[in-house]
Amino acid sequence: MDTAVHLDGITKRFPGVVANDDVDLAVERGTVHALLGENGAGKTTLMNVLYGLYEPTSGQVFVDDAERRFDSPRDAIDAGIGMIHQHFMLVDPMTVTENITLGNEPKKWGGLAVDRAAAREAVVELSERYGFDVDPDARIEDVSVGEQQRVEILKALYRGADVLILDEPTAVLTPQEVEELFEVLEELTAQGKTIIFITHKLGEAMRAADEITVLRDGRNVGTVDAEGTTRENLAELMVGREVLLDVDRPPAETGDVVASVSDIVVEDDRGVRAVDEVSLEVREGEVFGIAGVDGNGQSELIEALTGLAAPEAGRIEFLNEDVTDASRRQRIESGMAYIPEDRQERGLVMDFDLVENGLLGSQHSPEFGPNGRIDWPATREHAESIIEEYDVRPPNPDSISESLSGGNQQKFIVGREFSRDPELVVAAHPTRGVDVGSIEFIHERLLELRKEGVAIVLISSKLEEVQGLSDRLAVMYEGEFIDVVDPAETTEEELGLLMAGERPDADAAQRSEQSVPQGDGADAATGGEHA
Amino acid sequence: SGGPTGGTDTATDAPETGDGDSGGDSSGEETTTAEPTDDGPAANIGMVYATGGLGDGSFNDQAQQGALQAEEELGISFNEAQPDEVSQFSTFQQQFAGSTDPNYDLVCCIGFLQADALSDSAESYPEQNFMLVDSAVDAPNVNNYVFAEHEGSYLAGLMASLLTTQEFSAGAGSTAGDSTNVGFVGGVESDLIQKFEAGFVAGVQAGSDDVDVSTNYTGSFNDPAAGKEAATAMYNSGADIVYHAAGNTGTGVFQAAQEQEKFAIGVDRDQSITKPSYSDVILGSMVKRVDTAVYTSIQSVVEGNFEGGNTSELGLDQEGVALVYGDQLGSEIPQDVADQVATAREDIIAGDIDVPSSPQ
Amino acid sequence: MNVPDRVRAVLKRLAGASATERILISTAALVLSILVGAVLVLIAGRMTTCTASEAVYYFGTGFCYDPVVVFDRLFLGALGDPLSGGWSPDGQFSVTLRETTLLLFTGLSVALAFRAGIFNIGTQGQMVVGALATALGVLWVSPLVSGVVGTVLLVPFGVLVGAVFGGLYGAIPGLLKAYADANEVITTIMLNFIATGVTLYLVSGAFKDPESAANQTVPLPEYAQFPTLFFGGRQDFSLVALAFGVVAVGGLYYLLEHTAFGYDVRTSGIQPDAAEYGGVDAARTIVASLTLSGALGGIAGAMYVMMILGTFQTGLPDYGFDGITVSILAGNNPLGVGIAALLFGVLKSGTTVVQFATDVPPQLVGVLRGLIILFVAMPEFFRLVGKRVTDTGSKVVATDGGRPDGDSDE
Amino acid sequence: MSEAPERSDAASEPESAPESGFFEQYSARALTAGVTVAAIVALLLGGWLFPDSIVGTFADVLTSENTLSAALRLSVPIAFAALGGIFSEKSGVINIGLEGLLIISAFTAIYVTDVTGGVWIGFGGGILASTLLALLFAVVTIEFRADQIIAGLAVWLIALGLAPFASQVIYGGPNTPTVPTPGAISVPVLAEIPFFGALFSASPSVYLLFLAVGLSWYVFERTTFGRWVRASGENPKALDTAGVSVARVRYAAVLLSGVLAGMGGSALSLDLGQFTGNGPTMVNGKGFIAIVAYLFGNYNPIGAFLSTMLFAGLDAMQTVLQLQGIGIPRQLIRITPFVVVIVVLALVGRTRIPEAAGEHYESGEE
Ligand SMILES: Nc1ncnc2c1ncn2[C@@H]1O[C@H](COP(=O)(O)OP(=O)(O)OP(=O)(O)O)[C@@H](O)[C@H]1O
Ligand SMILES: Nc1ncnc2c1ncn2[C@@H]1O[C@H](COP(=O)(O)OP(=O)(O)OP(=O)(O)O)[C@@H](O)[C@H]1O
Ligand SMILES: [Mg+2]
Ligand SMILES: [Mg+2]
Repeated sequence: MDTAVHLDGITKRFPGVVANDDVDLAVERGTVHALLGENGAGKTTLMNVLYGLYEPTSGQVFVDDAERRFDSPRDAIDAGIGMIHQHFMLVDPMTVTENITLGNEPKKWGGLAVDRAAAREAVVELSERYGFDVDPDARIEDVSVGEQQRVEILKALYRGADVLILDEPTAVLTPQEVEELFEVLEELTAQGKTIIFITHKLGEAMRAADEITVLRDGRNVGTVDAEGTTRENLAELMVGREVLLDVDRPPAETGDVVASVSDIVVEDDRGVRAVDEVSLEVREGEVFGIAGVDGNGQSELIEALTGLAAPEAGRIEFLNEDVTDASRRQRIESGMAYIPEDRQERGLVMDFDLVENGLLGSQHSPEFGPNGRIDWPATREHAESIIEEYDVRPPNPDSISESLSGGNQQKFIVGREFSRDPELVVAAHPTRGVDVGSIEFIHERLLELRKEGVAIVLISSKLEEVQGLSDRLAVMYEGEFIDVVDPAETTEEELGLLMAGERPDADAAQRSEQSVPQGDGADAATGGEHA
Repeated sequence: SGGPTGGTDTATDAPETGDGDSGGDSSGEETTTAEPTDDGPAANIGMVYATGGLGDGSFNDQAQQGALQAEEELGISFNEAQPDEVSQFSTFQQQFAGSTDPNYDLVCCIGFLQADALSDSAESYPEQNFMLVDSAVDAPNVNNYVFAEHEGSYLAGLMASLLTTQEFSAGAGSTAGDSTNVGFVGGVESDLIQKFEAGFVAGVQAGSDDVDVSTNYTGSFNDPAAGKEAATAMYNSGADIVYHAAGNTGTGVFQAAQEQEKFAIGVDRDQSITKPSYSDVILGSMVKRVDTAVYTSIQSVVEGNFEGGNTSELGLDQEGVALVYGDQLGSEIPQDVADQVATAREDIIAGDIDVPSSPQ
Repeated sequence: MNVPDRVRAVLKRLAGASATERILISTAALVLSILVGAVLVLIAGRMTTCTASEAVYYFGTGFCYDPVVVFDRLFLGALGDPLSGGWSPDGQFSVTLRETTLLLFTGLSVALAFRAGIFNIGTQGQMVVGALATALGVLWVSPLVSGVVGTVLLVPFGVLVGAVFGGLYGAIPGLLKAYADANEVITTIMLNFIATGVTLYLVSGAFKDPESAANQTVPLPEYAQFPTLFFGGRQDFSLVALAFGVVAVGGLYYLLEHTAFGYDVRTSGIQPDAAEYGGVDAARTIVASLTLSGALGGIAGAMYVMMILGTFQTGLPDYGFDGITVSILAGNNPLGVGIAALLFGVLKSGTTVVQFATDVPPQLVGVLRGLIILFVAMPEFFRLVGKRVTDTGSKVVATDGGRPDGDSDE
Repeated sequence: MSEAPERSDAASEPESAPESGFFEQYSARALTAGVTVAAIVALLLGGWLFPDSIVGTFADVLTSENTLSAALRLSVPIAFAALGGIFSEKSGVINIGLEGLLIISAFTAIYVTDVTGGVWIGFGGGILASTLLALLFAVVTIEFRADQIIAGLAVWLIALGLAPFASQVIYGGPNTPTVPTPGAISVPVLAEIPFFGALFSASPSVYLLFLAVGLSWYVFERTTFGRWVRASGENPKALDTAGVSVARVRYAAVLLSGVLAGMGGSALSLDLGQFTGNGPTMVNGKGFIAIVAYLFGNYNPIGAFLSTMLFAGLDAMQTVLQLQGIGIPRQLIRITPFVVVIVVLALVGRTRIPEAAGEHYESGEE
């Protein structure tokens, strides 16, 4: 076996951060090599160095045993390296063929025109060779995420890549698509290609890789054979300590219905029905969880609930009032708190400091803004108390939100929303990008609120989280609740199947239609695409 | 090639000029290159032009002409200001009036828009002499010059009317005998320009009852492209002579005439001379002797007999306005037309023809 | 064109820069523009001819124009020559203040819209509409009152009328943007043309002063104009109007920084998604800020009519466009607008002094204005220069001391 | 207007060509185009039935060959600038300095023609001046990360000052003297065709415009450069990681916008033989209208050209309508083109702009 890629002592510094610290890595030709590590461990940075996007602060890159210096991706491409980024590098309004050939278009008439026929031909030929299923003439914006990923892979192959780097390729895929991807990877290695893929999912690494390298805090903390390792072993390497994430959840004591959604239809910005007649009810002291692969309508559903999107049809009630047409502000003022999915787009004004951000949503509340004025001293105190209570670091209310790390931004948002004395909390991925300590803290606070009788709608793509926290759990697939289950009595595998759109058997469907699984012997919540 | 030339203090270089048809013969908006004599210039004159600036080939350039003539013949020196906003009129008037180095003997205010500013300035600087063109301010230190543009325009209309009803060709243009309309292109709608229009229309009607006038205002005195489109549209709809009172917008009228092989009539100056490249389509020009007004008032200052408080109305009689035939085409104008025009002129002067000064 | 996004990005960058950095950059931009302008003057001075005695000599070469004189006239002239002894308040200095007053309002108008993430190019049109409305409104009620009482009543009334009509005209692009998604850059440009056309129509027709040859309304009675205190009024400047302007600066600052509405505006200006999340009604904020922006433009029009011209006449100066440059230089900060308006007031007023006192074409000042904006737009350039300067500085220290960092005894 | 929907497809073809974004705006555009066509048909029909009515006058004006040739003449500077704007903005650099590029080239073209005596040398000179100014803009926005909108505004202001300044220095006034103009070229036979003959009897700049529109379309649809420009404006990172330098593509696109706008500006002044530099100069907002045109044309060169023709056609019509004395005050007829743009914009609403337009891109930036 020969080494396809060898990184030797790579260090990459950013101002204030050492992203990679003297990392060595050797990848054998024709194998799949997984790169494992927590958020921010430096995986992407390392691969960007290999792909010529970053110049390493120090260290060497060897490809096929020859030292290389890549000044740009072009050099890396020429050396046979292809990279599929975490965020796809595709041009949405262009076709599959145009994207695959971008930068290397076949030409005719002495370079005066793109040879479109030849380009299409090449794409068809390539996808047949590797057994890919892509439509060469479709626009990127019209095809599924899985297909976009295959386009990315084809793009690399089209450029003659021998080494393929995939950055978290499975994050956006359904379990079935993940499986398909792994089959593609097998096919590729069988044809002699070398694969490096980044993940933080232990199972995937063990399932698909031949070798696994674990990065922690920018350092290589070990390369192991996938065959001869265990999950526990990898987890410890990754985190540097033992991990246990078990939520202690007392049984719910549910009360009156706080919010209910009936037969709601929401269209996304392309006019597609993202939420198709969904109904739900959530009661005081109850956590209603919604699980699903990203992009199945969860976002649109909660946007409609929280007043950020106008539903096409259906009805939303909050505290026994019809709020279907109520403005966002009315909903905030009547006690709806919302931890948004995208904290940097929605949750915080990135250029504002924490004092100003603490006011977001309460700017018209008499507490901070009597007669339309803003009481800055009171606002500052408010921000300070959030900072203190939620351990936001640095503990400086004057710091600009942008300068905070993701986890601290999230803690601040959570603190702000919880401090509203809400009747309902809608929490979307409340712990995404947050470190373990803070995750526990946020979970505790959620459960405390639940205990105080607050109704909670929780969305998360982390199964353990929704499963661990919810009293009832709906699985959303293609805009519908495919089922509503009792999380305590459902296995991870069952949930995985549901998330992939495998409908529950007839009995279960029956059950879900009539008496819906209940958190605590309370009554109906609706599960239903049937309506 | 530029920069200072000559080695001695007295060596005066002729200012570099643009082509003759840029109108101005000055190298800058301000010229102080009068032949210096030991005791300085005969008088210092301040010129405040109308917005639109020099190089319009008509109004402002004509005013500058008077100053240049005075510079040459009377040995005065003048300084120029080209305001581009109405609110700058008073600023410049007062700058000149308040200046002590040099002390300006006369400030010439060109254009009716200066009237309001001038009534204040004249009051603020009672010792300063002013002259105003195209409007009248009632103040003891201001001499006003207004023109009977409608009278001159009447003659232009008469000529156009007579020529368009006959087969006539000269230079680059020709008229079709069967055409029954002529055109008028104005700048911005205003009483003054409507005076031109009214006279022109009256003249056209005097020539023949059957001839119509199509009118277009471009909304600007400095938009040759619009002038060209307006005139082209007129020529295309059968007009074969277009008269303009639109400042530099008129350049576009001439160009349209040349392209369509028709005729145009200039305004303010003899434009067949100031815009020689169009002399083959310019039948004549309704000149307005702003230069004379400027020159005369400067002369009165130099000679020490500026009185102020007067308003001179300059019509055909005073040669304040006139229809001059084109430099190149003039000689080809049929004699009977020229005769009729000459007769009409006499009649107007004699008061036998009453030319309306606003559209009916 | 996603101007709003653009504006947001600008604001983001500007907000990132500290106030000191902004001031440094603005100053550097000004200085650099003057240097480039000086070079331009010299080049132009080589392209014309003049007598040897009139020429100035730099670097052994003769030039017809002297940049030193030009900038001396531009700045000192605009201030009424404070160094020459004979300074009087109603000289050129009051012209400067007069221009400043107008620019305050148009600058604030643009700045407010900018803060809301809207590029209001239509301040000019809003000013024109406000000006005509003021003239007609005041003329309409002026027979009812007179004298000092008339002034006390009519001036605020005129300002109010200007504000209302300017505001209504500003609301049009606001509504079009909020409810029809029409790009405000385009609609406001078009509305400028329309304002000019319609006012010309009205003032050359129905509302024309029959006494005047110009397209203007009947002049306002003296008592319906801004009173001239201290400054003699020869240059049509009123301290009262300037005071209005200063109050507007303070007021807008307060509005933006200390009110919930201001918070809404600023939030939707830099991050509309977050604003929406925070309960800000995007459409209403757009309409409200453009209306308010238009009102400020309308007030500028009212000032023009009631302070400068005493009547409405077609062909208003470009204060609205100048407001854009004022606002950009000020980083869209109301307090900054105060300073930037004064600077551009100096430039505008100095232009006439330059024209009067030198041979240099006054359009030079227009070029300077463009250069200032260009340099303000590229803070990166100055940061780079700044960094280079400080870098070499620290290197020198290192070689001198030869000591590792942190081990210093300073 | 029941015929609108049937006709909308045909009419919207040029604009909804491969570029058009999502369905929603496609339909809005189609609707507007349909309504326009329907209105025109109704007008023509009305004019044919009642030739003496006001409708008849409109119909006359509309079908006049002169209106078409006037519209073509008026289109030239706007359409060239719009093409330039498309290149620049599609590459991700919003160029609102088009107005400035037109101004500087309009002046330089006259100046160079005046000095050299060659109209075509002047034409080249104008293009060169505009391209240099575009280069300054490119350096400032691409190299120094200046904000594109503000830098574009600066380009406009600089040119707005510089051209009259130079004219003043050189000619003593903001307006230049008159120089010779290139004569019209008439294609034999074709020029005789009723109405459409106007297309074949026009100034060389009109033919150049046809050529530029066709070439621009070709570049976007068929060449690698065109694709790179699109990618650079939609997802620069995709282009970068494909090994093409985004900065280079953007430089090329901005310079090209300088060349095209330069052709427009030179044509504008040379067709009149004079540059007038008072107030907003002879360019007088044409650069801004160009922006409207390409936005409405959805960044498609042909769409932009047709939008320009719509605007210029209205402008041509207002000139002619003034002559007809139809009872509407002239001052109001003159503003119809602007009103129509607003109405159209309100109907069509938002244009899908290139995803990355306005954003600075730094290679290797995370
Ligand atoms: N361009 C940059 N400038 C400054 N810091 C950076 C830059 N890119 C990455 N970093 C920092 O380097 C560290 C490693 O980041 P990297 O993206 O490589 O992590 P990762 O392992 O890929 O994380 P994730 O699993 O979240 O994708 C982080 O602290 C990050 O903030
Ligand atoms: N691109 C960047 N440029 C500048 N600073 C950065 C960048 N990325 C991260 N940082 C800074 O580096 C620090 C660590 O950032 P990072 O996002 O990796 O935090 P983290 O380890 O994920 O924190 P948390 O666990 O709270 O999410 C933060 O202070 C952040 O402000
Ligand atoms: Mg990563
Ligand atoms: Mg993190």
